Amino acid sequence: MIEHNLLEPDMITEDGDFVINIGPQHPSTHGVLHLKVWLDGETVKKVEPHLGYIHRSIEKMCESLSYRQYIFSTSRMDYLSAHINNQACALAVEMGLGVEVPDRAKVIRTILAELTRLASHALWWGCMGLDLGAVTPFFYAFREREFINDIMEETCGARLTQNFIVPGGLMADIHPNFVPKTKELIKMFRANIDEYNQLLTGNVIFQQRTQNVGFLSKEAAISYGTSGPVARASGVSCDVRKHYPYDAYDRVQFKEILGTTGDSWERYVIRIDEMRESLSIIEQLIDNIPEGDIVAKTKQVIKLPKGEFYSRVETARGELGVLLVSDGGSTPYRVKFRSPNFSNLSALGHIAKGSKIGDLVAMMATLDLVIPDVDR
Amino acid sequence: MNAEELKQEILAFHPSVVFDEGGQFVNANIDAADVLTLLTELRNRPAFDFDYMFCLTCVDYKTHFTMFYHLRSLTHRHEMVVKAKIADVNAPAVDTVSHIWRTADFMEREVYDLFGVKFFRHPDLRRIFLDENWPGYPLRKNYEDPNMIEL
Amino acid sequence: MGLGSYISTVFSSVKSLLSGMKLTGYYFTHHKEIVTQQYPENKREGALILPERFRGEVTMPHDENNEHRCTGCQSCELSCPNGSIKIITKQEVQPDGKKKKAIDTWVYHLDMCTFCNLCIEACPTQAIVMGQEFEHSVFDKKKLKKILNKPDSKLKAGVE
Amino acid sequence: MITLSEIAHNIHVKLSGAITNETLLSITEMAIVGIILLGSLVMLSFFLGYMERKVAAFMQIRLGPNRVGPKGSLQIVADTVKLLFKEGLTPNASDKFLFNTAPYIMVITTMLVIAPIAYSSGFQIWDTSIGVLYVSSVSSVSVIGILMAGWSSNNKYSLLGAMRCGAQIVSYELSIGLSLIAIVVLTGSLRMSDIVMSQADGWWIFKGHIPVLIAFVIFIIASTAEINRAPFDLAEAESELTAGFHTEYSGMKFAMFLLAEYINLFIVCAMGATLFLGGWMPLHFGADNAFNHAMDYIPGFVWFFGKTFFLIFVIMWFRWTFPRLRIDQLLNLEWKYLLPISMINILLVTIIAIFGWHF
Repeated sequence: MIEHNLLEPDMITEDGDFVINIGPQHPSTHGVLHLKVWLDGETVKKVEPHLGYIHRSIEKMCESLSYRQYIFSTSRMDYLSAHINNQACALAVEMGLGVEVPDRAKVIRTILAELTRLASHALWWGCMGLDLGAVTPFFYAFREREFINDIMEETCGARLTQNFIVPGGLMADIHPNFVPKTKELIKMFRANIDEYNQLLTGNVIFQQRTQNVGFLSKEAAISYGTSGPVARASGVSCDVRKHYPYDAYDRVQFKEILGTTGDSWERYVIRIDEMRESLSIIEQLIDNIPEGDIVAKTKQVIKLPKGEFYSRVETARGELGVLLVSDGGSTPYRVKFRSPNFSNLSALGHIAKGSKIGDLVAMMATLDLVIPDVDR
Repeated sequence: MNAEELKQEILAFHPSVVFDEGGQFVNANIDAADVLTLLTELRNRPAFDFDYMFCLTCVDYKTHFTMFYHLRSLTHRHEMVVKAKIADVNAPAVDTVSHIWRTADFMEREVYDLFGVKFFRHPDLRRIFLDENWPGYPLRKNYEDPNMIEL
Repeated sequence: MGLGSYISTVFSSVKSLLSGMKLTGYYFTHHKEIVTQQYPENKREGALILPERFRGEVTMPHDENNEHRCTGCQSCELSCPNGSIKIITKQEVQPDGKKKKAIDTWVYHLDMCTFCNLCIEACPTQAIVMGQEFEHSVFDKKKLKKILNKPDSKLKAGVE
Repeated sequence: MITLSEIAHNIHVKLSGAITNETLLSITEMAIVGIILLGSLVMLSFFLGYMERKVAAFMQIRLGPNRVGPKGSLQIVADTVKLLFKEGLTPNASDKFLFNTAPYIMVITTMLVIAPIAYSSGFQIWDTSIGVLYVSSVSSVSVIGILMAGWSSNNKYSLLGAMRCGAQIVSYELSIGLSLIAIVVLTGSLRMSDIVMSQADGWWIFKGHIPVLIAFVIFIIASTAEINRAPFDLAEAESELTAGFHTEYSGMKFAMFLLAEYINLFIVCAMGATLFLGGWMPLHFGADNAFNHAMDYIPGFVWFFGKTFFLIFVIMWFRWTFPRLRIDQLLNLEWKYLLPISMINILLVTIIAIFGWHF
């Protein structure tokens, strides 16, 4: 019998404990996360997340939307990887329909997804600095992020919630400026990652703050169902792009970066390295966008056959799964979004036990939580 | 293990499992009363070693509820789905698996919150998104919200 | 901890701090790197250029004869995920005596719109397009309910 | 050339002509000095606020305030007016007396500390013989204000922030004191004017070899911690404790904390400039040469404020570059690094002073 139970006894909490509520309005919870924290002086005894402040029941909403419409609502879940969310939804519908997406659409989707990942990681980097008390990184990160948003705006028409994907392909072709601007971005971003390292990664205060705190062991990472950079920092090979390639990921070469220790520092470094990998993925694809259609022919009213369809993508935060249960009608019978943040957040209580309150903030930053994705 | 081997292995120790034809994953149907024994075996037998639960949810089929357990083995890289049928629609309940996979803790709380499925022996079964005294369970098909506006 | 490593720790720490200060110092002295723009001045100066695909609001272009392309088929209304479009149709008597469905008012609830572009995708006659206007703030919410077809406008001839 | 001390002297002569009573004369002069001091401190904190915003903006590749007044210079005035009009909220369950007193204690202590600082040759409010001791002892009273604010707010964040601040200031007092003693040992006097005059043939930072340089660096680090500025702003720690000890303050009471913070910033930098960089003393090398005479043409207060604002800029530079330390690291830095180093350093400085090895 293997011992799987990671339920360690919580540190004993008493009535007289110093309990503080971090959030729902707090500068470092990035939204409306509410953490109830039991403290012993500065040391965290127990963390209990209270969720639901931005619960909109997107899953229920999707039950009344058609297969074309439900895609847009998922942009509002993980708004920092809106494009990737849309991609997951479209993949589920395409799987049900059995349509083959044209090559051109696949490649463009992949490039846009990687741009989204870059933008998301850039924002995360800025916020990471902000949470640790350095304000300046935030502005440097936004410089790059704005550039990516401008590229998105030109092609998709929107900066954040693009909704550029339709079942079977894309809404429109790319803008003529897309390719040159993306190339410019690659050049600029590479140089700026060095700046990131100079300002924050190399800084001794930053290293002291993140190293050797917030350990998440490999077993715990698996058991808590974490995914994305959080799990990879603990050495769990879980990149969906690698293991279950979708769209054009099977035609690019990239490394899945794995950590060993699983502390806050490792989670930080992995995201920085992932930015470089994303740049290399874009670089491989940007010159090889095949000619052809951008959308496969589908009926105006899409009806999926009866059954369950599960699609998954790697968002900037981990594995997003979309479970579509269809009863043969024109709207989904039940939609379940397996959001990466929900599982990652569940590990926070485990990670934060026994750390200092300042490190709790750093850990939340390295988990890269987006609360609308947790609550849905 | 490929899909056929998985089915054979599971049937060898748990003959009551019924497999769906086709589908994306290996779909094992089982009654909710037996699901904990099946899942424990799937986790513990080294041949299966389903150590990663990537999705846990519930579907309201009006006549019954079905719990969906999406499992993956990170060592063997195989996946399967266990569907547990809960026949009792008035007081649905199933055993918790949160002691096997810690991620199930939050996911079961979510299902309890939105579907009203009770989980026996769950360490901390409270509503996760909604208020404790919210009337009804929103993701059930018969849920009616008086404030909802039909567009 | 030996004295040597103690001292080298101190020096490498100071060096890492100074390299960060070098970067901020560089930006402090190089004002050309400033990326922020002045709004609304940048509109006058022409620095604010919205791309042609920018989704600001749904508009219905009318030509010089006050004619639009909307047939009142309600595809957009059906495709809208959050009900921000309401189309009221009327029966119009054609010159040949036949009755035909035509548009009466095209009601657009800007306050509910998420700019998802699905209505424009769905429109079979390209009657509606996304406009560039993005300054939608008003003091009265009622002003966000807009009627897109102009008074006395007609369907352009030849659009089916 | 008219110097500030001559102006002060002329005013004194005029006043003593008008008022013959000795006591009344000094009371009048005190009132004048007090009013000038208050006004100039408010102006100073306005300027520092503006400077901080602009420095931050340029380091963060943005433009900073630029709407109110020329280049946004009146923005801080507008903000102050806004704060004046805001409601000064007192939480219901707070200790109202302590809550309302704390900001005044903060401001009063900082204003007291300003007294012995020498702005220019002979231009000083109070040239006391214990100048350095006075500054270091009175400035540590401000921790009481912070503890009062944190305790009385009846807010857990405030309490945590205040406790952090108490631990921090008590620790860093030590190394700030030791680095001040280094200069006192070298000059042999606690009097501010003596310290400045001792640097007539070169500033201590140049004359005192490496030990004084180390003392200077420790002074800058410790004083940054002393005045609760990033990277040592644990008492406020926006991302952890929302606003730390002044979470519950609003309106003018909040502005007082801000005022105290900026005046404190000015004071520690003025102390650093006086002790290590020669105060109002122009840049001199050696005893009597052409370079020294050329430097003498720049008035003393320009030297003083130039040096002070240079140090202020450096501390602002720190703030907008570094992330914050954790509380245990903060105390580690003091007790494991700064304090041992400054203790050895004081030994070296004493040896230098005894043997007269400094230039």
